[in-house]
Amino acid sequence: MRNLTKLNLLSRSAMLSVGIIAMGFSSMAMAGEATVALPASELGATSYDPIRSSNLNAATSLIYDRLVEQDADQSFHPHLAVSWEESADGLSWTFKLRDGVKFHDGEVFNAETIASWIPDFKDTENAFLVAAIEKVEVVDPLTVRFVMSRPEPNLLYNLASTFMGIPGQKSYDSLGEDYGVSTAVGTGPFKLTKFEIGLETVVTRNDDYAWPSALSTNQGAAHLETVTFREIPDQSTAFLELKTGGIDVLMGVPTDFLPILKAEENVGVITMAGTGISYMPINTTSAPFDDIKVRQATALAINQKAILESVYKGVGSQANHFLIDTLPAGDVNPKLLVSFDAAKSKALLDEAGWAMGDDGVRMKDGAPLQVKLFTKNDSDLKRLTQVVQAQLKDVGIDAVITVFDSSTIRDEYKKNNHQLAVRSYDWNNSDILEWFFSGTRLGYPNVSMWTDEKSEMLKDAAMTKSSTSAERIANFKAYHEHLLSQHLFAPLYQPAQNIAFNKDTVTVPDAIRGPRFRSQTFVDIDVVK
Amino acid sequence: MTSAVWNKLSGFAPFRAFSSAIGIVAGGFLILLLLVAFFAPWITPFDVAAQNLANANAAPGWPHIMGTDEFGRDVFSRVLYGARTSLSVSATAIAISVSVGMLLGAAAGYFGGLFERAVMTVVDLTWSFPDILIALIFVAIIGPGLTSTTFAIAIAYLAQFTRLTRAQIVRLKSETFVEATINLGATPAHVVLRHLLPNALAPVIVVGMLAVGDGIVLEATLGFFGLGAQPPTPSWGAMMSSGTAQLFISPWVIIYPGVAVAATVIAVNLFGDELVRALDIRDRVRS
Amino acid sequence: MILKYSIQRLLMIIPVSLAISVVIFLIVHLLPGDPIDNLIRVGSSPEDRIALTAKYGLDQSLFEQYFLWISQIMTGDFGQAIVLRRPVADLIAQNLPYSLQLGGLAFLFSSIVGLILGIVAWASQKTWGEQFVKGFILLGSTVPGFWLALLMILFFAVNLGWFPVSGARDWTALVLPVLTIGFGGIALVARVTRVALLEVGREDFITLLHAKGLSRPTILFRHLIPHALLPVVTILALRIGWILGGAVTVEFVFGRPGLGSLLIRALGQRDYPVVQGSLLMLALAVMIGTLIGDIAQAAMDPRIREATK
Amino acid sequence: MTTLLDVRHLSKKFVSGGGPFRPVRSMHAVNDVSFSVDTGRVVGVVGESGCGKSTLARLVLRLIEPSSGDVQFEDLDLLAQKPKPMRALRARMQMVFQDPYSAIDPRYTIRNAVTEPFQVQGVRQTASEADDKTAELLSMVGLSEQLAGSYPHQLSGGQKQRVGIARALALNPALLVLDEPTASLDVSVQAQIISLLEKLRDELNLTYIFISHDLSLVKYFCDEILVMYLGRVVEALPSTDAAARHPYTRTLLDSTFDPDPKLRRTIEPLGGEVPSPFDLPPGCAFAARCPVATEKCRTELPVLRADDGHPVACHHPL
Repeated sequence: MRNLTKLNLLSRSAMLSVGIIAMGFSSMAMAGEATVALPASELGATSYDPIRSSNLNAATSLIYDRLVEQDADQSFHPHLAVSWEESADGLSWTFKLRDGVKFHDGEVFNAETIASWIPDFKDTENAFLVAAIEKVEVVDPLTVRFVMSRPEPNLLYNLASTFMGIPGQKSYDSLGEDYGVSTAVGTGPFKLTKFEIGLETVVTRNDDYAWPSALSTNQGAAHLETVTFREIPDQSTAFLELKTGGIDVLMGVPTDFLPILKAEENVGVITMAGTGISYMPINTTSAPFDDIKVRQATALAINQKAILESVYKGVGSQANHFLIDTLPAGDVNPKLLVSFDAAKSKALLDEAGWAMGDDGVRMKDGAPLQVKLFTKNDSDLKRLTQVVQAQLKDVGIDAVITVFDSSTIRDEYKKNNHQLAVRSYDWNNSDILEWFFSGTRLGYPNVSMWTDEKSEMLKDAAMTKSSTSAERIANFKAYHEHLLSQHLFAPLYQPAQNIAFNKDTVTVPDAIRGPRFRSQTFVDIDVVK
Repeated sequence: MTSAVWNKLSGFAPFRAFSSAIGIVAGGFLILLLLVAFFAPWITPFDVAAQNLANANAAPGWPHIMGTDEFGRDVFSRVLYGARTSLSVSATAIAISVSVGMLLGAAAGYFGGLFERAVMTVVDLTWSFPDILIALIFVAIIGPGLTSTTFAIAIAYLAQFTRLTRAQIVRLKSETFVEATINLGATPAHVVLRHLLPNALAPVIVVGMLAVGDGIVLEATLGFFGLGAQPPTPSWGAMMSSGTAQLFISPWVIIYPGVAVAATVIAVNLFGDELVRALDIRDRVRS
Repeated sequence: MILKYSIQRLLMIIPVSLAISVVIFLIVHLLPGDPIDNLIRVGSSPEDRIALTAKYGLDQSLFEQYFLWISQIMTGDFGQAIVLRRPVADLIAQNLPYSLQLGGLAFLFSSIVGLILGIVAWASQKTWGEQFVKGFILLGSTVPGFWLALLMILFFAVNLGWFPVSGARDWTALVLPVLTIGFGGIALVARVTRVALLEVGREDFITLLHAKGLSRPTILFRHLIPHALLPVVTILALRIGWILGGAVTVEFVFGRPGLGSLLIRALGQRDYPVVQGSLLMLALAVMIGTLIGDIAQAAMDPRIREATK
Repeated sequence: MTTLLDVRHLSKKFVSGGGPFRPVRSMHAVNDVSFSVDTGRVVGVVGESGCGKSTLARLVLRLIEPSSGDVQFEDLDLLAQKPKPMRALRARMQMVFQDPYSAIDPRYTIRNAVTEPFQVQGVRQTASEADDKTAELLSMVGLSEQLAGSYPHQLSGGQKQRVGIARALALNPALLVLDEPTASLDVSVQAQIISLLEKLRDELNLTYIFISHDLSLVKYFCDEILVMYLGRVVEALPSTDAAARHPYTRTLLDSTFDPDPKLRRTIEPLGGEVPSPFDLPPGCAFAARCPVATEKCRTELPVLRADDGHPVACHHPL
């Protein structure tokens, strides 16, 4: 009896404390505020210093403006540069700057800003962005000229990147290495107010902002007063946060959550074209993949349509070459496109001497066709890899999966321990071909371990010997076609970017301008009144 | 006849663990689990690796009594097969840990001196580190997979068995029968092999058995982090790892393997307690 | 005497830490992978890579790197993170409060509830009360932490919407992580308390107190609990490493910052200075915990005090 | 009469502490002890607990290595023996331990325990030989051979001590060191064990060193008596009826004749403070408690002198 009373007391006080806790819940969204979960690919930024950092997230685009902006169709549009002109020989670019632009700390933006900004890139990890600019000339307070050491048709792309958001020079020079950690000064629609590394970034509205690019509908200061960017490492946690009201906007919704989100009445979903593909590199130095027939057979075993439909429920698009659809260098000879052909795959394997064995695995000289299939410890890639494994099994290739963390897998590549891998990239420029297939980067990132004279020659032409955009496109197309003819990889899938938001708290424009979800859209977001 | 068999068996101390209701239920569960683990390839109703993307994330029903996962694979079959992975990894790891730990602990306890101090400093330090951190770092060094998981678990629990064995040996060394045996003219080998180790064995084995439960949890945790069994091999932890993203969509994918882990570990603990009682070594299983 | 003993033990930390620093350094550099891979960007050249490797001193011999690191540590400088680009000390200082907050609350919660449950189990021997507590202890010490965390999220955050799913924005975000870690801790404390009470209860002096006619509660609170506290304090002090580093899984599931998260993240990026720094911090915490445990034991138990004379 | 055991200047120093933070402290458990034992004699060693009796027993059997000194056993230099011959020699000198409860491995049956000496000494036996030997040894110590299959925990203390004696006798030793063999037994059982030991001595022509803190028992059982105080022999009584010459022996004898039988079995603490064995005074260790001590006693160490066959270490013998 005595014990019973004791326990009664215990349970009653436990209930009481739960009650106290329950009373303390804060209400979620407040006026003019929105909480945004960054996508998995944008986690882990360590500073908002665009010049020295190698990892920047969407919030950076809100703090800084760029000279030019890129649209979803990869075209370029004025922003802080109102117009520009490239000389016929490609050795000089002249930019007219917007008048009346001010940094968050009151500093005036003009040609001097650009002249002092470009040299800051020297000796940083981002120096390659301005490597072709020999010097910057101030023509007048609102006109600036880049004198080039070589033609650089890719200059506008570089200028539109987040890494070329323009920082306030006074603040940048005075803070040195500390710049970007607690203070970041730009001309953008929002000011940095709080940055807790790995956790969250809070930005507040720049009330003086009157210079959005033409990609935004709103041509004044942003509607939102405060935006909080949260870094949620686990995608399913972020999804649950959206469902429970912990966040208002979820950038980068995993495709498998889309059907459920679409079924929710209060959730809006925007799907935009992606900026990368998933693919399976084939290590050309590792037998049996030193045989081009086996490589081709392996690539043809991949059923891109099945992947798109059953794994990704039709969201995104099929990948049949190495580049994203919006890039013109992807417009290759249709004969070179890689698409599923089980019969041809099997025939090629037979030709290469790999005969079908009794247990469904091909054999040659008594050895089974068993190969290593590596991937990174990422739930989406792991899922894709397991489907690839099953598809390879259908043509008689036994692929054994190993899942590594991202540092270890790079080490495995460098040591040439790999055969097949499932990986993905996110880059909306044709120069990605050079990054993954250059003979100077064998192992990593050239996981295919591919190098031949012709590829190197075509690569050099595309990278440094093009003087105009059109020439650059043609050169990259030739490079791309040659790589495709060697069967160095199997394209798997072109993901879409999915953005979900809570319709009860925020409104987001239907059409997203820009290749990614960035400041031009953020200034148009509003809270539901 | 039956009573004669019973008498014979009940004379064998470990069998007395079955003399209580808890012992019978927990022990029976473990025996059933061992059978399932052993015969898993033959008794699973579906192929554990066969994908059926058209029937992914199906809720529990017929014929998939525990539903299907994101690849349309039968969760029930994978839970059954997972017992094989989880039990064999954990048991192998603990067996390694117990053997090496006994050797180290016995050497430290028997020889003493500087050797003992060095071993015990390292052991005490690793003992106070969380097992998951030790295992995570170890797997990061030698790469993921079942073999490295096994070694990682073995290393994580090494300290425990070294401490326990050393404590036993130190206690036994001061027993009169050890001195008496030396006085008969026994060699050190005779003393260690015939008297010290056999007397230290029972508590170490029982603690080892209890640790198999901890090993299963650690294997599950490593699997949850994606470092254990490689797909498509089912293990309880790895199943929950692919299930994390599915917490909301198809909770059965994580609930059932979790229940399997919890039930197994509880059975191991309950049966272990009965075993401790049956062998009357309660005072000795603490290090 | 206790003071002298404490100083002796404190001094021991120096040589042991040095040995540990070597082990940690070697472990970290045994890891496959390279932090520079996390810095280079699409478009940079192979030469950029070599320059970066030199910039962070990673082209030097291991011996030189260790020497540099340890001499920095001696001056209180934990070095500069390679990938995270901050002073390591800053990163630790930023994450430690989260660990301490979570660990401290879980510690308090599990100590108090564990003590109460342990006493309830002891006071209600051979009744359903004891069975209930024993069952609770069994569950608490066997259920995998990450699984419990997931179920809690599903139930309390998603279905009931009482607490946030993740993050560390305010104190409501602490409730579920504290409950998850505390659950295991309660089991440990309750078990140790119960066993300690049973053992102390058997001692002659307690029988004597009963014989003297003291009431049960008086004996319990004045004599039994103070004596039973010793093993509880000891076991908790020895587990400081678990409290700080063992929260890794819970931090991971709830997306919380903390020393464990920092370590796991740095481990993934091979950010050597951060991994080394946070492991060294954990090892120090473990050693200090052991020290506190030993000193507490010595201070409370005259037999041990005697032995150190 | 031949000398079986001759002990000269035997000392054992225990060192504790050391390492970086503990000062080294040493303790003389046995300090310059010399005596000899003739074949067939029973030599008693008495003293308060902690005086070094048990250490002396172990030194004599070389179960622990002495710091200095010399032991001759059957005309062999015991301390010079290499491990292998030493193990063989152990068959000749056995010990019966104080605590019969822990003297047998709990996992061994009585049969295994009694035949272990043969196994250890490499004597091969068939199963039936071992059975016969077990039966013989058990009957020699008055135990039923039906106990052979039992485990130690199934036996009484007296039975276990008999097993201990049987084990000691298995290898036909010449010398038996009895380390308080009856201290943990009931009075009635004690008497049985003592009479068993007497019977065995006569039958097997054994030599005993009998260690005890019970002076009356020693006087009853032994032929000559060594009295120890803080690691040293302070007096060697040549016979049981010799008069005590050392004040300490006298105090021991006085307390032994206490009319209260409960007190008779143990030596009651005397007045004065016993010096710490870690920190012995320069003079006679007993001086602080001695009724007749002088300044000389406190500064000068008395040596054991044998003027008339009755050695005593005292400046003022009674």
